[in-house]
Amino acid sequence: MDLSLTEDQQALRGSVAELFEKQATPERVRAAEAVGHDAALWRVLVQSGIPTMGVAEELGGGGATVSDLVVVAIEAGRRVAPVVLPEVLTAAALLAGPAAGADLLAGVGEGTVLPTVALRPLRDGTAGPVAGAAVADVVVALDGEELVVLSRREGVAVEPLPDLGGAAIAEVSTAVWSQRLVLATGDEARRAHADAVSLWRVLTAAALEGLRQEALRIGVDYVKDRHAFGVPIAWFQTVQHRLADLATAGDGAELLVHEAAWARDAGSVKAAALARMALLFAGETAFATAAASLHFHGGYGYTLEYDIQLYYRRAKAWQLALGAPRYELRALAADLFAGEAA
Amino acid sequence: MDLSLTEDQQALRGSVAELFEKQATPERVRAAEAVGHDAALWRVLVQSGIPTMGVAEELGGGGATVSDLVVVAIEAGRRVAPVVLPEVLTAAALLAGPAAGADLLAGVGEGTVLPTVALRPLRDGTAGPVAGAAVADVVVALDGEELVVLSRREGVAVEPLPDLGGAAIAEVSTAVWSQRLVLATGDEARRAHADAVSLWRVLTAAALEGLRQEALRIGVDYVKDRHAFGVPIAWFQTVQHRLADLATAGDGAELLVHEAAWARDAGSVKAAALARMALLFAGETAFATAAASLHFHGGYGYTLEYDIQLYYRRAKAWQLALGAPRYELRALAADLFAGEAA
Amino acid sequence: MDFTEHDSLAEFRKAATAWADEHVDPAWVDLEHTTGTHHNPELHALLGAQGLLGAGWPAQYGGTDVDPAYALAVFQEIGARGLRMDGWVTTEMVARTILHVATEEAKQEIVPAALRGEVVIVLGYTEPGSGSDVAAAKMRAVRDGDEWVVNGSKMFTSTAHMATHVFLLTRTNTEVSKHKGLTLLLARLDDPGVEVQPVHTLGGQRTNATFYSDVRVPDTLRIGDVDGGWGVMRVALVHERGTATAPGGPTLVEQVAAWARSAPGADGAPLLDDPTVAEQLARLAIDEEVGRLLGLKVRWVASTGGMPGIEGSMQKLHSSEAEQRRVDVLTDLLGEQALLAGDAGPLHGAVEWALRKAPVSTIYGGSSEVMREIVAERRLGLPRSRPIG
Amino acid sequence: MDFTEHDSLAEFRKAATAWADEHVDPAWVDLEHTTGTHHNPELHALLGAQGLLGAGWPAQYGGTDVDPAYALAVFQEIGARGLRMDGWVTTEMVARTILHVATEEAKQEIVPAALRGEVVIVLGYTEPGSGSDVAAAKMRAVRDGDEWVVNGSKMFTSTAHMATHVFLLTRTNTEVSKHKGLTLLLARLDDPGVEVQPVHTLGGQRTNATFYSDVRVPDTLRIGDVDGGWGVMRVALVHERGTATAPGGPTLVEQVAAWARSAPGADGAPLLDDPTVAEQLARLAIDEEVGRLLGLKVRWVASTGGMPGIEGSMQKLHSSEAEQRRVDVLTDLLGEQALLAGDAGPLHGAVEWALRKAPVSTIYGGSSEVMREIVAERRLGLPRSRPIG
Repeated sequence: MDLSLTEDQQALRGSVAELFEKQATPERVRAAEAVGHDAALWRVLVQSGIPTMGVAEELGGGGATVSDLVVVAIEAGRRVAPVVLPEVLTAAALLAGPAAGADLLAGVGEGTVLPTVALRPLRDGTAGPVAGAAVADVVVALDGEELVVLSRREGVAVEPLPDLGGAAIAEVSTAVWSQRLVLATGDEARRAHADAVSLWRVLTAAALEGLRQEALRIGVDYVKDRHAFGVPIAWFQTVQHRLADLATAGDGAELLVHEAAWARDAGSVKAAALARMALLFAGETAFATAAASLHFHGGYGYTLEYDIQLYYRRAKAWQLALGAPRYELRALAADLFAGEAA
Repeated sequence: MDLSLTEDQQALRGSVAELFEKQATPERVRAAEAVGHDAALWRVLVQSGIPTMGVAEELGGGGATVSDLVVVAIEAGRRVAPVVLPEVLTAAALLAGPAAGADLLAGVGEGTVLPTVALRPLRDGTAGPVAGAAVADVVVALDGEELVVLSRREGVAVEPLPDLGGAAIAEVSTAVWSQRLVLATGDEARRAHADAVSLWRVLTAAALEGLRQEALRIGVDYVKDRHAFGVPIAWFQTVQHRLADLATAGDGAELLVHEAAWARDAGSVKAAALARMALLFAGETAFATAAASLHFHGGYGYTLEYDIQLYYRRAKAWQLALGAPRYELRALAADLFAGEAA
Repeated sequence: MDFTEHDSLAEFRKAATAWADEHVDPAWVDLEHTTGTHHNPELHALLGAQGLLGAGWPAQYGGTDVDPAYALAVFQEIGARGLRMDGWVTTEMVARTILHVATEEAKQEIVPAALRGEVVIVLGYTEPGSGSDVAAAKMRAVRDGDEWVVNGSKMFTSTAHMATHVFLLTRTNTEVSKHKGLTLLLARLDDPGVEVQPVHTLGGQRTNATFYSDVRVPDTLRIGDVDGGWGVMRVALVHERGTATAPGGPTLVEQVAAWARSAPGADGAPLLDDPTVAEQLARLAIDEEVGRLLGLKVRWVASTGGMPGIEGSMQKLHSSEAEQRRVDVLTDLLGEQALLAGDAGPLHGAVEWALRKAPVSTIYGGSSEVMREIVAERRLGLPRSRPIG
Repeated sequence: MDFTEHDSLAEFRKAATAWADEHVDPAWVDLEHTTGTHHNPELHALLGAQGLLGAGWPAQYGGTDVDPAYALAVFQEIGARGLRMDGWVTTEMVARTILHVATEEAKQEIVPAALRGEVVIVLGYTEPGSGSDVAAAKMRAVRDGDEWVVNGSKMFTSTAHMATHVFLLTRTNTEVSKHKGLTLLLARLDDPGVEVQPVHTLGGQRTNATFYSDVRVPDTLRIGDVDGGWGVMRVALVHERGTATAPGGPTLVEQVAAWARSAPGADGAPLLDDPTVAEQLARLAIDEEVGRLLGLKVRWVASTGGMPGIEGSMQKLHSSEAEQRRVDVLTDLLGEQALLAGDAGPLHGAVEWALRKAPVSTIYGGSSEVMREIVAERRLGLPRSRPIG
């Protein structure tokens, strides 16, 4: 057991924390809300090699572990950075497997291709709303027996959908995304997609965990600073106890996210279940924390001027990109309980 | 709209409140736990005409409305009276319909027959655990197409099951309860049973509501009286706010119970749905209140010497006699939402 | 008990519908959403001109002979069509307060014009430095002859950009305890010392921060006694009523349930066939029924001559906490569909919007903490635990 | 990070199992349930006689040469078989405190006998008038020559009916603030002035109220300085460890899930096929995993030389609140089956029992309120809000 980051990871955390603090300021986050994507930030991330950092070195990537990627995703989440980082990293992982993806993967590394991933398999030619699709060049998707890369014919525009979290969401259908490149077929396609979605869960859980940490910090700082009835809001026992409960759940969420990453890196049989747990618990805890922090702001929390509303909306939105949590819970139960004979 | 009890109901409440306060003291409640039934209390209730008070006057009953019965059940619940009152009143209602039940009904009125009701239809000859069955002379049950009164052959004993709420629970199977009297068949039988279970919901919700009121009173009195860290426990904001939430839900539960009774008396189409709502919400609120009240007692709440544990156990037990709440919620959704065309 | 709800306005519903059909422009709803302003000046002027605002008021102060029940039915019908009348809600409240405590001069100057729809009054209670603790107001008003000179700022002065007057809670005495040095003044918003800055909110509503620099208010528009402002606030609170919506509209839960009868889940079957969806919607329906009953109790206590202070607090506490539970559950039920706003989402984005609106419910109009305190102290008799301040 | 849990006692597991197979009578589990006493004198004497209790202690105070890791493996195996050793838990804690702060006389008189299993010590901290506020103890101890004369009563003195000594928190000075006038004395329970009354609990455990009338304690059995009791309590807390159970046993949630794979629901299908049942059990499994991780963090901080005070509070807070959520959910999942106790119910009534045991979890060993206060103050840096008392 070792619950500390490696020295390399600590250094990585320091540098990406600095990057996001500078490049994903609240002003930049607000400015990017309508589009859901900050192209300048994206270029910086490309320069830092982040989009392909999880890809094996022999394929031109950074060879980072999932535990490393989680360190980056936490810092991105902490600044609610306006890029669909978990989707890009997941799409890159899918492109990195089959030979057919090599050119696109190179484009991702060079910043000429912005990819995203459809988390739900296509049904009747549509994947429903997909985060990042409003700005992406390609969407990796599972279409029946095939794992495909979808793209649009030159000049075909995609209509961004107004959404809760400013995540560049668009409907993905094969009518619009009509060009396809097959990456894999059959069981291999399904396994690759399922495995990629599991990676997405861990990375999104990490982003939510970073969001949660910052939402808690914002709330704690506010209640210490702000006075009501002659005392700091922090003096009130109900405020203290609610924050203590959230901090406790938060420590649990943080551990669970790192454990899920470790399980993936270690090839543990529990990796898929832990990824689901991490996403569910990190999402729930992040939303509860952001909602409480917003509430403690009083009326100000409700104004767009304060940052906490940026966190409140994304805490709910990021998790739900995958769909209703009940499906995740059922799948988790199957992972955990149904495997063993009765 | 009139949210007050009638003068007659106020008088009824006064007299039954006095009866239960005298006859269902905490000592008597404790003494009856192993058996789940206080025979002396039962005789007093028979003398007061309570078991058949809901039966029409022309059938020898008291002709009381469901709203009246609710007044009685609330007071019984307030003292966690060791009699299965909702079950008896429900069984009496079932016996009062068909001619075949007349003799038994007369016996209930005279105190020679103690009836109960199997809330779940028999399956493979068994109704599972039934409250009151360990002390009852007859069990009214739905067995396939037939509404039947089950009884045992002379000398056949019934084995009481140790249970959470001290409710004289026994397994009811036709192997032991081998004698049967048919009250109704077919749709009539099913309708009568479903309607009776709906009545049981309202009466049990009322008993839970009485329990809740007393559990709240016990908790509020305790925190005002008891000191910690130099102040009454009531001084702590978390204690105050939790009690305020419970009192608020409690007012809602009280109204919902009375509304469910009113809807039944008025023949409202919403009666069945309101009965389910009342049981679910009264049960949940009663348990939350008893649990909080127990918690505020500190270690004392956990000892059998204090009364609050009597309330904590029954708050959960009474509602669950019907089965898992998820079935009720699904049926409620069907009542509320599925009826209208899409 | 009898839970029958008689519609006391039943006989006026038809006429109210006809009035709205004739006068309410459906485009106003979109306008309200776009601007975030819950006040339509065109509609307001019309209501004033037709005597609807003056229904039931004393004739000597501009009251009209329009039947007040008919007017209320019209207001409710307007609400049912998705329009809010926040400008009238605050104007009415202040006008009633003026009738109770102000000088004859103020009554004559303000009330008839308000009832004609020409004067619109907004509330200036909360300040950047106060919140639930309204009595901590720091805005200074200093007497200068027949006038008061006001300096300071107010927060959450909704509708100020569409109104003529603001009802200001000012501090006129700093030598006494905080509740005792307050005075209410009615200032003109077109005073050159007033600056109105928009403040946009998560739920889309526009409110304002307002700034006051040597704003002059004649003493005739002082509402109530000097340093007696806290008492005047209490009078005003009694007159806070809002325009209840007409009965019968489906709740958000009912709308979602109706939609879920045909909308497919991940397995292609209707969402309502999913046991979890059914259970959760049933739970929310119980919450809504409890909220309805707590509201009924408020009306019942009021109808029997009581002051439903505790009951009102319970209803407020329950309904706002229930709103937050509701949106949390509904967004999870809808999954990715809950993220889509406006017409991109199901039910025109009602659930997405509900999630953005919900946070303010436990703050606005008395925070849940304040409501719990009232219930704890006044219903349960628990000791006051918060600092005197 | 590396979440691999190495079983540091792996090499001793087999021997521990063999020891338990040979010495542990399965009937003792039933006896523990029947009597509600979490201490088995026969077992305790055996552990003492075989040198297991003295493993790892200094030889001069009765320590044995039994490998302490082997002893711990045996204790864990005993726990895994459903037996608790509360008598040893409190005895060990007090004996360690004695080694730290008591006189040589006390060490020689008590520690070797405790390690032989002849002395069993229970805690006498809490009083009828105190609770979380332990320092409010009123029990009086007055010096009389070489002795102390003790009068008062203690509550929740578990195992006192099976023990030889009680570690009493007494008040020796009423002139100073409440934390400063406390002294710890080790009294004999066979003193004629001691009366032990059973107190039965909701979860079935028997505890005691104990009453002390002119009970005499020699000054040599004063543990720590006069009026220095609060400091001694802190030393004792550090030595509170409990006997962790062996790894690998299924949790209650896992047991219920395994049962639900075949137990039928109302529709006859296995309960686990019911989506709601599956979802709820999955939720509870997440709760358990989080609890496990928080416990892991406590061990991690301790293993790196830190004092896991905050982490321990978080783990305690989470696990006891999670326990109450768990039983609430599980009883609802099981419905009428959850009401049946003992062998009448599924899993030998484990869920029914869990519901009765759960309430004490948020009280015993530091209430949730106290844990939240520690987290709020020490982790989040929020100000102390409770009265100094």
